[in-house]
Amino acid sequence: MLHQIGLDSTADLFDSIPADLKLSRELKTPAALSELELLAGFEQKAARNPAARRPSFLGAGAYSHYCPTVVDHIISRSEFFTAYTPYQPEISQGTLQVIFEFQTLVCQLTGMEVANASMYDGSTALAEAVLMAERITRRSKVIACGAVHPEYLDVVRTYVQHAGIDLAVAATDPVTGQTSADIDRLLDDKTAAIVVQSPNFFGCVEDVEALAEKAHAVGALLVLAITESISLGLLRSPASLGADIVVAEGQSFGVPLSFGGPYLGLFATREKYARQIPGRLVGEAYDKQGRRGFVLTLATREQHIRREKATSNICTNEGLIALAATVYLETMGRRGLQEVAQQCVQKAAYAARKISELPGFSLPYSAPRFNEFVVRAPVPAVGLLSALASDKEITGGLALSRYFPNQPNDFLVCVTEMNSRNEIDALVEGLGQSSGA
Amino acid sequence: MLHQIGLDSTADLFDSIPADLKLSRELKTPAALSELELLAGFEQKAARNPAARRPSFLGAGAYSHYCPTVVDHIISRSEFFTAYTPYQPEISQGTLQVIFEFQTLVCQLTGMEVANASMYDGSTALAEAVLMAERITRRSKVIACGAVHPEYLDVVRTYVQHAGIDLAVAATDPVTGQTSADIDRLLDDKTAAIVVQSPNFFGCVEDVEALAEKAHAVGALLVLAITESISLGLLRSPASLGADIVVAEGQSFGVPLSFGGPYLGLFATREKYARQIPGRLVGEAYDKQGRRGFVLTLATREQHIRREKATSNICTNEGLIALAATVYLETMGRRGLQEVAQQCVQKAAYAARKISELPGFSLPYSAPRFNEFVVRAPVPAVGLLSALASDKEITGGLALSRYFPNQPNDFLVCVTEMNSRNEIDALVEGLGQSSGA
Amino acid sequence: MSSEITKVTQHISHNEALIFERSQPGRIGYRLPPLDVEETPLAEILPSAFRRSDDLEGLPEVSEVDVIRHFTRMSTWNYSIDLGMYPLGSCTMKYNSRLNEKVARIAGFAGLHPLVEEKDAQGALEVIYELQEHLAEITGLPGVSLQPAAGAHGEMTGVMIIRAFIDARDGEGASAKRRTMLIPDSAHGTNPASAHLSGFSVKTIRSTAEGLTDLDHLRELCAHGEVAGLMLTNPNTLGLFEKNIKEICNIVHEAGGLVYMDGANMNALVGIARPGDMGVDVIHLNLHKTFSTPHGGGGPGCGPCCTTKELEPFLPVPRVIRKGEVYSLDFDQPQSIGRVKAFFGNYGMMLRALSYIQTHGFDGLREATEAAVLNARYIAHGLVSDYDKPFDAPPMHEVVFTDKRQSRKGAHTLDIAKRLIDYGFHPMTIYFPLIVQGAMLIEPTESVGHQELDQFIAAMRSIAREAVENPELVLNAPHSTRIGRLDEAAAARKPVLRWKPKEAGVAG
Amino acid sequence: MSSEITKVTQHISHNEALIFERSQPGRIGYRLPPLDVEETPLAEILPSAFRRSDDLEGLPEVSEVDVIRHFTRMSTWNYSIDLGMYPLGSCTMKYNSRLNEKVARIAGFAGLHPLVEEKDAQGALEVIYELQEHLAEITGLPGVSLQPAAGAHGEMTGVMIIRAFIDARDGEGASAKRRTMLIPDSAHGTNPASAHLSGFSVKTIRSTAEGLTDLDHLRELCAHGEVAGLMLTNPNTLGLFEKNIKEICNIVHEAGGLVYMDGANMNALVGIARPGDMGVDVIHLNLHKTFSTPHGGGGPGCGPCCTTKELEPFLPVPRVIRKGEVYSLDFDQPQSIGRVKAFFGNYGMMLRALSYIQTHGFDGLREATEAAVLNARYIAHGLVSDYDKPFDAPPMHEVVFTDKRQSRKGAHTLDIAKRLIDYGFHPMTIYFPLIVQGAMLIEPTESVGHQELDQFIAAMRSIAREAVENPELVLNAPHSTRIGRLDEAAAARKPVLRWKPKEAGVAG
Ligand SMILES: Cc1ncc(COP(=O)(O)O)c(C=O)c1O
Ligand SMILES: Cc1ncc(COP(=O)(O)O)c(C=O)c1O
Repeated sequence: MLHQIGLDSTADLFDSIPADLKLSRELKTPAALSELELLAGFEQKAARNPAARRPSFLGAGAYSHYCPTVVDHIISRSEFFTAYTPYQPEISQGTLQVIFEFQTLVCQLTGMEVANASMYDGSTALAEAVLMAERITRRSKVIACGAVHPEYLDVVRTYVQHAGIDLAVAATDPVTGQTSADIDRLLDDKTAAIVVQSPNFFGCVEDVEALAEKAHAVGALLVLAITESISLGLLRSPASLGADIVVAEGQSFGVPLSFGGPYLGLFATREKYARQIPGRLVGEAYDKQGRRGFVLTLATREQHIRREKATSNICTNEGLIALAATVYLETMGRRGLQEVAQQCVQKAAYAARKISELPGFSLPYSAPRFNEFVVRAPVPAVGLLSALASDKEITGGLALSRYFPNQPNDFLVCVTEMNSRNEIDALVEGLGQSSGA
Repeated sequence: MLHQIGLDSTADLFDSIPADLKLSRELKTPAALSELELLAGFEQKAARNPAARRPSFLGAGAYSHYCPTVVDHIISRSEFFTAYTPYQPEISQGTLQVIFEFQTLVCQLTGMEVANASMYDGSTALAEAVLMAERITRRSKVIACGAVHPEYLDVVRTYVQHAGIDLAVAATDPVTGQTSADIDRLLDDKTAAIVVQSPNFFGCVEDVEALAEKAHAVGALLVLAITESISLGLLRSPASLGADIVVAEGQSFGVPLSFGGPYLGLFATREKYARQIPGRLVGEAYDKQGRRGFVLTLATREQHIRREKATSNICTNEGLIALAATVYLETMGRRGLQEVAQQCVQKAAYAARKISELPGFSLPYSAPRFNEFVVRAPVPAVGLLSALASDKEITGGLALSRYFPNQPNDFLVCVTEMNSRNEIDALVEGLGQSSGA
Repeated sequence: MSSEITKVTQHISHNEALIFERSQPGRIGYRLPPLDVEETPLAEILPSAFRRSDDLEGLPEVSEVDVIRHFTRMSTWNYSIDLGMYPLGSCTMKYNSRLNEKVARIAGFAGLHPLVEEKDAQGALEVIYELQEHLAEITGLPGVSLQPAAGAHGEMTGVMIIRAFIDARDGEGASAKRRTMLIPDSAHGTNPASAHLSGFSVKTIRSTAEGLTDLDHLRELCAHGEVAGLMLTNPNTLGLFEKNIKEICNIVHEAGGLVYMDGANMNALVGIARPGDMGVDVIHLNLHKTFSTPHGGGGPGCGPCCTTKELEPFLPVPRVIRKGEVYSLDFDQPQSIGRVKAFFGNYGMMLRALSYIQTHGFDGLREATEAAVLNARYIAHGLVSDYDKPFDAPPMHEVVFTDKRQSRKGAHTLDIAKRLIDYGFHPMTIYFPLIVQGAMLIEPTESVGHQELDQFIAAMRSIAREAVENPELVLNAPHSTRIGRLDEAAAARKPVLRWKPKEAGVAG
Repeated sequence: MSSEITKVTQHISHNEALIFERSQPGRIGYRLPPLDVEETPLAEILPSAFRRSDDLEGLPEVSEVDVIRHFTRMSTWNYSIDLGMYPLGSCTMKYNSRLNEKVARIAGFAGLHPLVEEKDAQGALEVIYELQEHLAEITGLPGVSLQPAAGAHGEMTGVMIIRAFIDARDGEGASAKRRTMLIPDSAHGTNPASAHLSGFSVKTIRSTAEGLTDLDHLRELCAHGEVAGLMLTNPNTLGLFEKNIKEICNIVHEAGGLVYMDGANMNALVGIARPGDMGVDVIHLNLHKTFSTPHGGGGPGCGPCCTTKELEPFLPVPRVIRKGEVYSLDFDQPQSIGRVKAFFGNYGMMLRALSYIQTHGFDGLREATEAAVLNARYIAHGLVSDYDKPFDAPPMHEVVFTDKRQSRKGAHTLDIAKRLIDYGFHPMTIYFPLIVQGAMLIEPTESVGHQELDQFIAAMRSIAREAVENPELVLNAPHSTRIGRLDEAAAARKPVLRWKPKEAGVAG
């Protein structure tokens, strides 16, 4: 081929690169491995992640749920995973119809009117929601409830730092675990939005409706974030609570933990804000013969056309993960999602009760909860959980001191349908023993 | 639906079954399990197969080889694995073209002119080859070399027991490990075929050419069986050795060990015997517009049409496994197959040398070998291998006493490209230690 | 195509040459680790006379992405269960659960060598044992071997068991006179072929006008003391339950024969009725039909053989048995017919079938049967106005129609089948059973919903109309596929069974 | 279609309704284990005011086989890399190795929670660390963060780093005057959008007639001390190497700005030249382009950001670092721009990219680049006789053509693209970059063989002929797909963005 195009050597291909800019040696990356060697190497590394093999009560934004076997089969069809963004609808209807169904499912779950084709994850979706609230209200102050996931708040801070947005954080009530009256002090008519997570980082279900009313009373929006989307199977729908923008982490819908990603940002809002939504949208369309199909639509919001005036810079999103969530939601369906949510809530209640009966242990927060709750131990949580891991081979939860150094004895426990009663009982027993109680 | 067809209850569906023949209770099979429970149950059972996790030097008709990742991806495409036998060519060209390629590959490897779409496995393919030899020659005596895989010989015995075929077994030379001159005594003009395996059960490459000449000299056929098909990458092609019917176990071509099945029978012969071949054949065909396609052909040999006069009773064969082998052979290709064969032969030579250097150990057979060889230990092999398994977590080979009680100290070692030098060295060391040598 | 039926349309479809036509010298699609032992000169190990000299010429040389595209493209030319209903009568094309595929790939099974010591494979043996127990319960026949690799292999095994039993019972001499196997004219072709393999000569029993075994003919054939047994499919291949099965078994038994049941149609009976309770002595099952292991484009299958207690000693060796908590292989069965396959059978299929049984549970197994029969009845009901239904009795899990009405205008079963392709369905089984002229044997299975059944019925009715109004449309079908009907006669006349390079042949 | 080009034909294609149109009350496709703890009355846990009252109405109710058929059918409507060449310029649609998919599914990674203790995830952290090291070597920029989830996210991260660096260097006051980001008119839309997100105002740099950055214009724009930086794609989106890159960097640096490189086109450079050696300060990579992680129909991606040593302190937290043999998370980076994503980024993509790097080896990486460039050059050579090639310089890994010649007869870029579909190819990127009227940006990548390149060239030439001889054929294309061109304008006017039941809406 080289000769066919009139070149002598491979080096000629790179004539347009000045010689002094060329690498005059090979890269110092490793030599090629065969499949066997490569797999053995990764298996060895994987073996050095013992936590992946233990019963676990970790949640805090990433959840272990049952995933029907069909999900991985479908996302492994190369028609889906080796396709690009569906720019050519005539040969991309598979992807497009899936996204249309995904958008519909997100609307159904949240009760909202419009949903997009996905965001990177829950945290960036939240940051984009804050920017969108600012665009809609043209106000620059945003109040976040203190029990929003700390990493989400960090991401919001990064995103808003150059957007002229002032981010205030309302304190959490130490008794209920919900947003405290502190928020009333912060709220005013410069407020673009209240940002609340529910169930919040401590597992407490917030009184979102009341917060929405407060926000709306001053002309602000209510931005609701959800990290545990399974809760949508049981808790009141965001729309019915008065949310204006809803973002969620969709990882619970059939997506592996995978050390934190790829996950799935869900983003939904009211119809009237549709043209302010970041990211891609798929809509129904028809061809000349009247056949229904789907296309990427409202692209004028996007950076391809609007460039710096776009609603967001997002381009590649989480297509395949949205597919996984779509397969998950359609397989579990109306009944399955409710059953998972019920099992979570029941098992968490059981675990909470058993732990609270341990001498020296208490549950500091009184608000209703879904599948996560904070435990206050009689000893520092970090040591307690470490001991539990080494003695009992159980990951007992998340020591809150990672984010809240002033809560050294507290840890967050998450219980899902994946935790058998035996595991829960072992956890309770282990906590009792490791705390010396 | 029941009512639409005029029935009242599900029970009505079974009115044509006399009441006294109906089961008046539920089956005593287990209650339904969820995916999670079911998988956990199978994982527990799998954990009780510790041999699957150990380095292994077992061969003897089932081989551990590298399988490129693409193989499982392709055979997991539901277009292939959920299709039936390609009875409707217009919507089965995928399966049909694959089989045509498979037949071609088998011809190329064996050098033969015709190959079928597969048999159940090597052992049944051999039995069918014997029956075919009888049909072709109309002679009823068959001579099998003593070093044919004992389980293959068992299967042949079962198949021929009612076919009026007289099966004689020729002794193996205790020095070379090849078929002995004994065969000359058995051979006569009533002989339909000589059946030889090469490399034989003891890993020795037979002098097939000489045997073929002997067979042909008396008007008999030479039936060649191969259990380790990787040997075709290096050894002389069966056709060039004079074989008339070649059968092989194709498991080495990308098929998991899977506790003995499903495997893959390869079956090839000369063009002149094509209409005597058992099983399905795919051939080229054209439609009215001259487009090339493939169809099941020469069906008049088969039981659908010929019923008891068919060349065989085989109907369902090993379609998906033939696909796996086709993907394997096309991925490895001309060079890969040679490289695998070379690695096998080299590693086996290394292992054989090292083991033979151990005090008290010897290699009783002098014939050239491919990747298997017999070791004669200073102590009984069963105990030796047991000790090796428990002390070193290595499966060291197959104690020949399983099939040859008079060879208590002998065991068969197989070395493939999957056995690293470390494993081989550990085997050698372990043998030395466990034998007390 | 009538406009309401829009199960399918046409779309772009990729062509793909034979891999040999795509091969390019020097391309490679694999990578192995380097050889990590000292290399011995090859001639020292294997003299060149033993080595091949053709450098494997002709074998393909392609890259990994070539391989992926090659097979992906070809795959799109196939119809499959995952694309829709696959109503091949007698084939029980039901959904193949992805869970079962996952189970079969668990490393502790997939990586297990068949010749490991028993104590190192207790879990694997337990799977076999459990499945045996379940199949015994489902069939009512307690002796089970999972060794046969497919239905026909199970038939051969079962028939050999009958022969071995009679040999043992009557002694060689007397037994030698019992060399007749009775087989109904409606039976699957594998039945006579298997009987023949076991050294029997076949006598054919007529079916009655109702589509059942002709008892008088059976009695007549049994009269001469030659009969070793009867091979009966139940429900038979017309989809009808042999309601006289008990009497049939009696007649055969009284004549000194045994009854073999072809269990290919067990999807009509699981959880509802058991062959063992009907007088059957030995049966084979098709795990790749009733128990949902995938057909794989023609296998692998698994054809377990289940027998009465009396026949159990004749089953193939080794048997998998349990003593206390320990599973083991029992080779010590002096009356056994021997081995029918190396190792233990198509083990991967056993895993899938056990997973199927566990997923469904006892009630789910029964419900699947009920749904399978209901669906067939629904089709029978939906098509009877447009197609000739040769037998009045209500069908079980499959129903046979004929082309009698359509063929008057020239459209035959083959044409109707091909036209069905244009409507997006895989055709039914055609021209089987042989005794029904122009047979169309339709088996929907339980894996199809109401909507698709209605679409199927609508499509068939539409074809019936077309056969009258526009027969050419039917005669030249299919119109929507990448190739049209292939000239099978020409293909058989001058068979081309392998690719060859343009010029020379390939040397060995 | 001209008869020699037979990459495709037409075949039957299954229709499939929206799942909501298929749903049937009471159907179920899942099964969970029974609840194994004592049930607490729900009202005690969650008062009913907190619970939803709509019983999730509207969510689908379907069986498992319904789900499988639903998605399998839809999947067949997609073009994909596995079906053939996918020459979308700027997108680097290369083969996605199956091995990488397997690696990402290893239980010890896929099942690992991101908040486990560091000592329990050493293997996972090592993967991140190793990949960081490799990317540093490949780019010549030693500070690496894998946190960004895609290219645009990496851009935002990089631009924020520039801002944070200048803030730190110049102090808040002085820095506040430097709020201009220079971006060439050929840049991808995400560049200005990302700059905007970071609070910069964008000034556009002209390209020269040769398709390169206009140095004079650049100097002019840099003259006023407002410039924080330049965002440059190299090779640029015209497929041309910015041969003045060193000088460009000098100009920007001397003006007190930093140079951001959009690394979307690194597939032209890996193993050949390193941005760090050219004067670039910060770059993002698209693992989902250059490093072959699958596009998944639009993500997930992974957009690592690589910087000079100087900028390293500004990278997002946490950093993954190594001390001796121990890997850990370092949150203690006071100058960091902060977090850009929860946890550590799209980890699954990192596994795949590392697997890609290991599979190829240093030589394989370079060879892939060489093949990618050779293929683009081959296409450039093959099409130049029939299509307008607006820039003379030889392209790197992608080449831009225009519809100038064809549009005279009415066939525009869109039409040519749609017609290409009929020939069995996914179209190239069209109307990008914006500065080229009727642009067709073609990137074959290394994952395509000689044969298919020739087919592509032949198809494009054939279309060029058709555009003259039979323009209608081109204007109404595609003709071979299950649907024709959709009315996108109408869709945007009255957007229907979700399914709704026929009558009422769905309550919350
Ligand atoms: C009634 C009947 N008997 C026997 C068989 C043979 O089964 P197999 O194809 O598994 O050998 C079949 C299936 O083809 C059948 O339908
Ligand atoms: C030149 C260029 N820059 C940036 C991007 C944005 O990357 P991503 O889609 O991963 O956000 C793309 C890809 O779409 C691109 O082609």
